[in-house]
Amino acid sequence: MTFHIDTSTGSNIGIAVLQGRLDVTNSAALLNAFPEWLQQTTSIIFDCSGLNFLDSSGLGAFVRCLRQTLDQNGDLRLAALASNVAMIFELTKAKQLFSIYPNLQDAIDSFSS
Amino acid sequence: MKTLIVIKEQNHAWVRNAFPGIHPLLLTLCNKPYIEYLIDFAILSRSEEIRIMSDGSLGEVEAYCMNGSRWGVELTYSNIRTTDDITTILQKNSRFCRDNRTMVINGFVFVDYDKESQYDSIINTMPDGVIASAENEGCLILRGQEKNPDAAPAPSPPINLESIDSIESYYRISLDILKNKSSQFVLPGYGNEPECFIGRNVVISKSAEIEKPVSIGNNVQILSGTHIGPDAIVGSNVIIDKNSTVTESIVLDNTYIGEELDITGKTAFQNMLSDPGTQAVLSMEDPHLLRSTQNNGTLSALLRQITHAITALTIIILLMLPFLLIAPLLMVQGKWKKRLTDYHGAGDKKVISIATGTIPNQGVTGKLASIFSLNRYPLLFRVIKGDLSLIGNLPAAVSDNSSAPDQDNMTHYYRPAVFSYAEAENWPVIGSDAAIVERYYMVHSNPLKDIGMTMKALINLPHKNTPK
Amino acid sequence: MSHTITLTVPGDISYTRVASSSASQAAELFLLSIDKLEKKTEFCHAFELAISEAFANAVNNANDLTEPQPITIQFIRKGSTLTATVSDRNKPFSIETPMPDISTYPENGFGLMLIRNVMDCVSYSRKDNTNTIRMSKTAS
Amino acid sequence: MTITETTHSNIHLVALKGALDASTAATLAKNSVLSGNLPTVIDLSGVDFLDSSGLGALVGIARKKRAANSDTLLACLNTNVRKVFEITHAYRLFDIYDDPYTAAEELSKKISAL
Repeated sequence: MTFHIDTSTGSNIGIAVLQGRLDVTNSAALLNAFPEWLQQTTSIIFDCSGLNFLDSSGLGAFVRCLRQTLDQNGDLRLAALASNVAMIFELTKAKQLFSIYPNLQDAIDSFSS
Repeated sequence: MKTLIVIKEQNHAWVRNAFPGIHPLLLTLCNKPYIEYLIDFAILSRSEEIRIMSDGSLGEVEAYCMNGSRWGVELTYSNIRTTDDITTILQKNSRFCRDNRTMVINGFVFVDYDKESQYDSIINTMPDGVIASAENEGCLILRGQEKNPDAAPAPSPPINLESIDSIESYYRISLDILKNKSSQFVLPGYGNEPECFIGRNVVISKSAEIEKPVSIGNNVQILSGTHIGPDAIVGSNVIIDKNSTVTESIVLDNTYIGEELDITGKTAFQNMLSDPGTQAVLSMEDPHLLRSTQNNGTLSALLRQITHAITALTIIILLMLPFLLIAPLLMVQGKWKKRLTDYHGAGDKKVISIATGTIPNQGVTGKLASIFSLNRYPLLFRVIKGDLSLIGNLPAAVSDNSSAPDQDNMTHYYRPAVFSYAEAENWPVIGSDAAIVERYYMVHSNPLKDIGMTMKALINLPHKNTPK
Repeated sequence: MSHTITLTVPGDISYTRVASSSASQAAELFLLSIDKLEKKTEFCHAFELAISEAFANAVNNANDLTEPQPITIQFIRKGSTLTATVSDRNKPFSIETPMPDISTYPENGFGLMLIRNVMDCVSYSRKDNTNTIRMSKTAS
Repeated sequence: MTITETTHSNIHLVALKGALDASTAATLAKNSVLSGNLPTVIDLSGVDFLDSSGLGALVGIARKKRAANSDTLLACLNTNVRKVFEITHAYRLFDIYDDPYTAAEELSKKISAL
């Protein structure tokens, strides 16, 4: 789990790169780190290209992060979901909550349009 | 007329991966096992004897179809080698085929017939050879003397074959049967309108919406706020939990669909969800996806533990008199057999040792003991100690690997207990039926309901122990 | 009502058929008494096979030093369940044998696996130097 | 257990009759055709009962003949016998025919083709 600020489009976009599994054992780590990221920017992307498993507590953490971002009038967008992770979103009503992009660049561009 | 059904392991290897534990010949298409379609077609073609052959195991198929008397045909089984070609297979069955027109259905192939049509004329007048074949694999072959070689071939309906070679074709063929071809086959279930097949013991909540075409198996619970169909195939022993949607999808037997889920264009089998289009597979480690996001775990667990302990204490006091009177007698008679076994514990307690007692339900003392479920009495103290829950799952023995709850699932729906939800509901305690009902209550229980379920278990257990 | 049949058979391999055909007949009588004859062939064969295996197993476990010990076979009927026990005073053994790899042309090791396959419930106990293998099957 | 030997299409055809279990399995080993190296068809139509000792004897015969590059074909398994083959997966080791004469003819063809 790493976080950096991308300024390629002129504005500050926070990119969190998530790796491996996000489940009941480590979703708390994401929730702990998130407020600090949110202080740096309110435009955040979760780059999920390396995320290969998500369970309900991981999904719950995503929703909590989204809620905090929306409270700050920002947005949290998701990029490059693996097929099985995408299926979790499809299966639950969470797909209606998030803007999901096929790759990181599309997600970055989406903030400038 | 005789029919040989030849299916090799390689034809249906994908089924073993996609739906582990299901014998491919018993895989259901629209809730009817695959082999039954072939048997129906063979009978429609006037076969009196059918032989099923495979290079793999046929035990489960034999246990299901038996000798065919259910269909009024003679069914036999035989084994072939993986390398056998059709000529060798016919030679291995030379006695069966002798002096008879024989139809060979070769491959894991779906035969698109129509129950209203006659197929014996086409089969009796066509010359030897392949009369139909599927695009990828599988064909229909005729061998032996035709009955009326000179008669002009009757204008028979064409027979189309389609190989079932992937989850994609399985999904497509199944939904095609439901949507367009339900009148062509004898499909299981009742329904007072077409395109709506509903099995036995199906409970549909008033607020559930069912949109045809649908096919629903036996022992299915459809809870409130759900939306089933259009184009939904729901197998047997399935629970569809509150506010979930199942459309354009197949839910196979013994599957629990959690709350608030949207199953569209998928196949769901136990904890595996597949998308036939993209071939993506999702293995759900916890089947109740949205629920636990709002769940305040630790507090409710503590509340549950306290309620269980208080209830256990109440039962201990209530049953103390019968226990003190009967137990010593049983022990003196040597009827109380105890065995210390290691079971999987809940949460961080990895292993717990429990002395389980069995008491034969014989004699006055045995019967009384059974009425009061006295063999469970000593376990109640373990509830107060916190080792066991009062009601939950039957403890899974450490040595019994098959029923061992895997590590990831442990926290979600394994709670070793004195009584199990399955016992309370009078469901069979062993097997997948029990797993489903226990999983369901594990999600829906609250401390108050648990007290009620414990009482139910206490009432139902003696009935179960009584020999019929 | 519970009926019990007890047979004592010399612990010699030549008596295998006495044990197994008695089992088949006991099973047939049992089915007749509860009027469940639909799966007769399968049910009787299950007992014939299981007793044949258990008996051969008991004989083969004999201690080479002493005289062959008789083997006791019991059939107990209770409700719609028939239970057979085979007891011997030979060396202890385990019923948890792995399935042999058929591609290596194994000539033995299938006995207990066959029993487990055709019976509903199989257990083994050793008490007072006696091995007892207990096998039951319910007529459905 | 009775063992009857004949030949068909120059192939040894051995018909077994009776129960094939621990008490009779040893008699198979004493039979010169079964324990020899020549290709053989074993007709099991008269075998009404087979247990793991009987199966072991058949597997032993097949193994020995295979080592000598000759085949063991089986014919006419009844339901109870087939069940033992099914559970043990022994069907993977044998070519199983429903007619012993066809089996012998096929075996004979195969040998002359070599």
